[in-house]
Amino acid sequence: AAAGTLDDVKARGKINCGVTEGTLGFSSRDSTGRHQGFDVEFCRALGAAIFDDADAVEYVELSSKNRFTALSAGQVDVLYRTTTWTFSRDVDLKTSFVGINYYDGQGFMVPKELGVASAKELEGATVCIETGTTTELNLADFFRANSMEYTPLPVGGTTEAKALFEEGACDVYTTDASALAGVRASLKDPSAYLILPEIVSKEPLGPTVRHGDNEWEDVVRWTQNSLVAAEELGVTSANVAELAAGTDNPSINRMLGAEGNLCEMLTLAPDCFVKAIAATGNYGEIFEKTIGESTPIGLARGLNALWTEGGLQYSPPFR
Amino acid sequence: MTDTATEIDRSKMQVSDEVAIQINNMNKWYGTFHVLRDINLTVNRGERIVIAGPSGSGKSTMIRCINRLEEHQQGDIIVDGTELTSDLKNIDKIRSEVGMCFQHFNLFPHLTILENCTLAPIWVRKTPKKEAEETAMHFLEKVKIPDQANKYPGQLSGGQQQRVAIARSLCMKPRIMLFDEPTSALDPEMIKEVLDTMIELAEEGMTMLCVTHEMGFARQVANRVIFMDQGQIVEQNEPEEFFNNPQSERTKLFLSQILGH
Amino acid sequence: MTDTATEIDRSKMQVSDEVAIQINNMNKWYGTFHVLRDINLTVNRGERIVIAGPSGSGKSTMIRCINRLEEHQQGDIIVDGTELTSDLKNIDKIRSEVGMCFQHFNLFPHLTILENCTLAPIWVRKTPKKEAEETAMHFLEKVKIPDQANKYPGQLSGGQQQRVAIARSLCMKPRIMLFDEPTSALDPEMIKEVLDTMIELAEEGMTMLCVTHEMGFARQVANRVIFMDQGQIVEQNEPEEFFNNPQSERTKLFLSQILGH
Amino acid sequence: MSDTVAPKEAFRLSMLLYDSRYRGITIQVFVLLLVLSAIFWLANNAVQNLAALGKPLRFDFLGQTASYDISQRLIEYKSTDTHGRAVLVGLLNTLLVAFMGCVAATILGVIGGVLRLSNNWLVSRLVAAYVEIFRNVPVLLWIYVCMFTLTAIAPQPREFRGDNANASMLLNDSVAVTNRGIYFPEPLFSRPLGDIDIGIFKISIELLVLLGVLVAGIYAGRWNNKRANAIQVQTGDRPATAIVNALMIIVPILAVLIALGFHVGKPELKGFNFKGGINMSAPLIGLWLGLTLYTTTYIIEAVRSGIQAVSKGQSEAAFALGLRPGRTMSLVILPQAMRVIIPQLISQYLNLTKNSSLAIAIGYMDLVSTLGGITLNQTGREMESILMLMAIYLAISLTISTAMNWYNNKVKLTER
Amino acid sequence: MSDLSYVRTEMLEQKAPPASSVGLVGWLRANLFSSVGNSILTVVTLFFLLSLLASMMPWIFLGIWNADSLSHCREIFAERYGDSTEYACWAVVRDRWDQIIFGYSFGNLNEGLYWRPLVGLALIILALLPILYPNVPRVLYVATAASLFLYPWLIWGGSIWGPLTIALCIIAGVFIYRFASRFMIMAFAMPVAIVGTALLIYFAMAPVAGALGSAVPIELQSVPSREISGFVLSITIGIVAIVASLPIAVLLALGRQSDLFIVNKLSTGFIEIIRGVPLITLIFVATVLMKYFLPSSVDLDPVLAVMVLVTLFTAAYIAEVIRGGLAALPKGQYEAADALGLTYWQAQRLIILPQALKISIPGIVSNFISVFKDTTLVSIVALNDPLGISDSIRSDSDWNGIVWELYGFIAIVFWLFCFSMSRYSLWLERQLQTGHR
Ligand SMILES: Nc1ncnc2c1ncn2[C@@H]1O[C@H](COP(=O)(O)OP(=O)(O)OP(=O)(O)O)[C@@H](O)[C@H]1O
Ligand SMILES: Nc1ncnc2c1ncn2[C@@H]1O[C@H](COP(=O)(O)OP(=O)(O)OP(=O)(O)O)[C@@H](O)[C@H]1O
Ligand SMILES: [Mg+2]
Ligand SMILES: [Mg+2]
Repeated sequence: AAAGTLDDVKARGKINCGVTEGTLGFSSRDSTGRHQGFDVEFCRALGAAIFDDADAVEYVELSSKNRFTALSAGQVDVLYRTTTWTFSRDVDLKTSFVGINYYDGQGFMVPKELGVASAKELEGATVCIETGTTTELNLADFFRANSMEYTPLPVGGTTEAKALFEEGACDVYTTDASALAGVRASLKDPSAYLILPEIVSKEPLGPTVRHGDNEWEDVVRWTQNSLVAAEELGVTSANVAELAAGTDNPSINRMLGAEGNLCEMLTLAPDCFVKAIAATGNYGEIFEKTIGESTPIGLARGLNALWTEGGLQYSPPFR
Repeated sequence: MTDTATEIDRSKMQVSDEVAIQINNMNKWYGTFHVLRDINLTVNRGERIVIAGPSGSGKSTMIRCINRLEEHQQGDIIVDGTELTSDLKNIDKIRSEVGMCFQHFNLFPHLTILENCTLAPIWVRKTPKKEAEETAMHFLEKVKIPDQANKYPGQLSGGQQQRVAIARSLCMKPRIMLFDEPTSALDPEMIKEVLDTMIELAEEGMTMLCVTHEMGFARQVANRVIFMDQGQIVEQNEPEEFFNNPQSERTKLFLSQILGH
Repeated sequence: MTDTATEIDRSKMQVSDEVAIQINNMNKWYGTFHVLRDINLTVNRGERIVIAGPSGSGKSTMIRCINRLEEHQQGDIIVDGTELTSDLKNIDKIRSEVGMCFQHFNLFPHLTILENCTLAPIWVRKTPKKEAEETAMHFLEKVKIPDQANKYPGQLSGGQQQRVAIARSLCMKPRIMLFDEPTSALDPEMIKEVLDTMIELAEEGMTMLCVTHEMGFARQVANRVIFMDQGQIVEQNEPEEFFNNPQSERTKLFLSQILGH
Repeated sequence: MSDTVAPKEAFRLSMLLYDSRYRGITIQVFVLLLVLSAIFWLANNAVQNLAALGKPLRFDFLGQTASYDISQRLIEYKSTDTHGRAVLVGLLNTLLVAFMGCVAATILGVIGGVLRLSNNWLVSRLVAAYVEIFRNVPVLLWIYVCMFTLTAIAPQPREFRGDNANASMLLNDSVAVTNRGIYFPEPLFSRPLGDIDIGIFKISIELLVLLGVLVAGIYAGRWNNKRANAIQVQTGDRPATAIVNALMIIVPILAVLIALGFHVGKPELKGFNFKGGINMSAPLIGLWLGLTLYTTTYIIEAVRSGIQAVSKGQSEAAFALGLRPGRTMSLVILPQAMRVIIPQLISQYLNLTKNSSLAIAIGYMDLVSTLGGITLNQTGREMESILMLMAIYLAISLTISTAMNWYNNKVKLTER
Repeated sequence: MSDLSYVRTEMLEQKAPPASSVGLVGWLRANLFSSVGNSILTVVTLFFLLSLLASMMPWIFLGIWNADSLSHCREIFAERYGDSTEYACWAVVRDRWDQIIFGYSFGNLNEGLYWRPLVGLALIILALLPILYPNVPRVLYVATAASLFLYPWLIWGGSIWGPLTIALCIIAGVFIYRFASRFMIMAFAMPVAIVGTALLIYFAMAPVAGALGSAVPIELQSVPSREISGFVLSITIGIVAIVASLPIAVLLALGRQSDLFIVNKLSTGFIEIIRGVPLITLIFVATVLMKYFLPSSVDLDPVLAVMVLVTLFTAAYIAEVIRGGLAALPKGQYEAADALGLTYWQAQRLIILPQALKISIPGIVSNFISVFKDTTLVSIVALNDPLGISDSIRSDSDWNGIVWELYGFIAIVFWLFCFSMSRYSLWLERQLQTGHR
């Protein structure tokens, strides 16, 4: 179903949302088996926007290997799966990236014991990587550019990679810096490991949909933008209901449907963004409750702070 | 060799003029091996024919051609007025007219005796089950083992199994019965009980073609003995003549072997 | 049961005074089952002994002890002056002096008849192959199947196989032959050909211990019949005496069963 | 022979159904149509779906740059090589682990099978327990367990470092067992002969020379055995051949090695890892062990059933003829048991080769991990990749099973 | 030579064997120390065994069952044993056994649904009884037929009328077949009946089931396929694969035995291709390619797709088992059926297959064992079989770092299933060998 995904979704009554099999903070199952995490919240926002029900989402766990096939084969409607936006993926794989919900970069983690302070000192090291990701390619590029030798140890998933790293089967663990922090937090003795300062790549992570379905693209894109815009405008899950009734700020009014009919242009209910924000909170709230500094993952906003605060998160205007 | 002591009533065993089986110039090859050569045979209704001959002479092949277990390549076989061609309807018709008993009984081991006997009537003749069972019991009584009806073939002796096989064929009410060495896989004690059954059948006027080396049986019930060798009918005659006064050298040799044995 | 018609020349069959096998107070248990009890037996060179007895009486076990296919636990077995202990050298020596034929022939199916016969001479006696083959052909002629030398055992009839088995043993030029029911797995027609071979062997003065129920054979060639029951030797005597005038109750009972049969 | 010809019957349409000569054809045509239309339907869907995605079936991705690295490899490869070459590396890795697995499982299986039949109660029970434990748990689990046992128990390279290191190398400092793999010394030649480049990969001439000498030595050994046989035929005594044979193989090889200036390059700890020497990576070892331990159980059963299929009478007859147990085994029991064992053995080789595809679970870069993993993922050509993957495995399987049929036929012929 | 004659006057009684050959001593001598080599072997083995046990036993038996997380476990170890040696932290099994066995579907996500897979399994066992044991009442065949529809209902949930309507459609299909076979031969009646049934299901099922459902609503909470996980997933895939593959396998086996050239080659080709490729590639086909081969409107469920491919895989293997069974039947059975005038399909159904299938049961059981073990491969494509679940347990911060305890528990459960089934198949084989025939 290349076109008409939105109709399919509405007919089905559920969104099929592709997530990772388990990346702490972004998407993992809690002890009762429910999905939770940063990416999951965005799926929930979509559910709320379309169906007024944040739980109208089926989570499809995908490995990095089968994610694009699952998407292009229509098994999922949207991929919120820490997927890096690259040229070839956007163009050659016939998928479309509709935004960036997390600005990331590839980093390295090593045991402190090794006495390594920079990635440039990793000549001859064994590196654990998850196969099927851009990290594999960045890694090859980085070491080639610095004419260093290394031994890749490709691993199927984070859990195994972590176990191997802990047992010392590899010297270095590399993945997106965000995940790195999560992994480090979950090691037996986090203080014994060091995340090296180099970020060797740009890893803009964002939702992916099938190429050529503009209506659906718009829904995903603007639902995500509404969360960022909400933070910019000070709309939170706590006050959204109140603000939706109407405020002095026309931007807020337009977005929350008090003025104009933006949601209807997306063929959704007039208060679609209100529902989304109410269900998950704005971008900042999502960040804080899933991966922020108060969580075990403990990520700082960094690049993902709002543009007004020196970060890169920026929503095009709702107008 | 068991000689049956039963006194039989030859007067009952009439041969009518009607033709039951007509074989004209039949030839058959296995690959390039010419196994049946120019067979001509007319069997009248009610006739009881014994076929003898050395091993490999084509006796089994001939009678297996009659109900199309083997296909002949040349010549005609006409059974009960129906020509045996590759037309499946004719084959089906002939097979339900002709019953056959094998050397190794070939009962179905996973079915009871009764089920063995009712299977074909129910599925081929579409007889209601109840009726089929009644018929089956009737024939099982005839072969004198009604009490075994609910046992499985593996629980019966060889002679009993062969009698069940005969009953099974009879349940299809065939007009012609073929026997391919029905007693040669049996222990001597059991041969008699099977032969008795066959004699009884003969008395009732069944048309029978029987490959056998039981010469006592041949003398007693056959009205013709056919001797085959190398795929051809070498000699045929009434039993008395055949045994006492064989014409061909081969027949003499064969008889000397088989009777001396 | 086949009675051999061959007239044999008893004068040739001499028994010397030399002792071939001496068994003293031999006892054997399988677990706690006392299978051989106090066996005492002296066999002179040239003697032909037939061992009879009901099934399970320990006949096979006894003769298998003689070439250490079974181990005895008490008592002595002395074969040709060599005592059978667990010393491997003695065992090897005795085994190459003693030939054995089994009920089920036990030919090696992956080897031709000739290879079956030359295997042991070549590998145990270190005979040159050519010589071994000549010997083998000689013994195959003796058992009257030289023309089968290049066939495989599976292509031979039971009787032929048993004769090959005898030839195979003879190729090792044993001074003593043991037979364990050599004819009991054979069809009646084949029994005679094997017994004939054994009689010929006996005529040549081979020391033989033979477990068999062929009483015709016993009468004809044995100079002693041993009757075993419950693991013990119950009676022994010359054949005529043994058959005509058995002493013990058990022997009488056994004979009545076996001869009446 | 009669020369009458049956009159030609006119053909009627109903004969298609009710004539045994034609009915077979009718049914076959019908079935063929059914199957073809099903295949056409599937293929048509695939073509349309792929066209809709703009991914028509093309194999040119194999020529694109792979840009990923593979550490365990038999031939030269770097990340700038093509996907095609990466696939070749993967294929060779598959064959490598399959070969190693088959050899190890056969050796262990034969030993295990013999021990299983041993009259030592403890040993035979232990082998039985091993068989029951290992074959009733999924092989994937064993592969994980082997991999993690290795990484958890073997020392890390850094533990070899320092004056009072926790771990030390084996065999006179030439073999290092670490949790990243095992490092063996590599053969080096101070007077090398160079390589032959045959396009896809290079073959070292030293290796060819050594191989040639080895083959020559084996042939010489065969000739020697023949001579011994001839002597045995004539005199009955067989001259001892083992030592001469061994010398005929070893001496020339030693001579060539000395001529080429052979020495070993020992692995040394440099930086993070051992350098130099031949490296067998941890995933390779883990996969190899897992597959071997699992497949061995089946081979043990094959050997056991093969030997037990030979009746007890056979060994008794051999004993009665004076053959010793060893000879009995080699001349009587084994030749017969082999006919039962070999077909089972080969089907286990097939299974092991197919199971080696589980490499993907622990990061051994075999065919599935390269072609069906990274290449598929980076290029997005799933249809092409997976079809190729299946075709290659099919070719391997068919080769092995053809060999098996050939063997079965050969054995059948000699039987009767 | 009357010195030869000898008569025993008194029979000897059984005597006890010498002490060295019976009892414990005798046993030890015979089984462990019968020769020098054997004694050495015994000692070496014993040493190996004891050292193996010595290294594993403390880890297993000093482990603890009561803790909330791995770090809690470690605290307890430190407190109890002082040193830094680690023992098993079995608490993870206690904490998460329900997820591993029942998956998320019947454990945490839907509280109190354990009974559904349990009843399903019991139903399957009940259904197998008449097939596996010859002597139980024939009435149980009804259970066999019913469980075919009830098991999926118990696992997937939803309205009972769905499966029941399918059952009705299939019964209708049988009647279509009966009717059609009056006019045409089996080879055509069969496809006609199948197409008819498919059409019935396609058109009639939704309205009929809907109507019945609204009239008499009997519903179970529905469980989406991708939430089915844990051993329930493995067992479900295994059972579906075996049950669904049987008819296909029978057709393939008959095809491969057939004289019809094209039919024979098609069946052979299919069987050889499937047997020639690893299962994992077929699972890739299911999760990656299958979608391409279907019209773009079909919404393919990955679990169902995997089941379809595993079924085809199993069918190829079982076809070979059944072919063995067919080949083992004496030719006389076919001839007797022919001579009685039975048609090809009647003969197959009434005479040949019942016997061939019976001989094949042990082979089918061992195939079931391998399929069941092979279901672990689905973890590679991110389905949550027990191994997949163990991964997500290990990625949870509580149990991060746990390896052996989970693998050990999963291995034991697999072992129990497979071992008991393989024993059963051995028993069955012996039963078939000695059974009266
Ligand atoms: N299917 C076959 N293919 C090839 N040759 C066959 C086949 N069946 C039988 N033959 C050959 O045809 C010849 C006749 O066989 P047939 O079984 O009719 O002989 P028979 O007279 O019944 O012998 P017997 O008394 O041994 O049963 C034999 O030489 C046999 O080898
Ligand atoms: N390996 C064994 N283990 C235990 N008991 C055995 C063994 N072999 C034989 N027996 C028992 O020893 C007894 C004697 O057996 P043996 O074979 O010597 O008898 P037999 O006189 O040769 O009988 P047959 O005439 O049946 O061959 C029998 O009761 C038998 O059950
Ligand atoms: Mg015949
Ligand atoms: Mg005996």
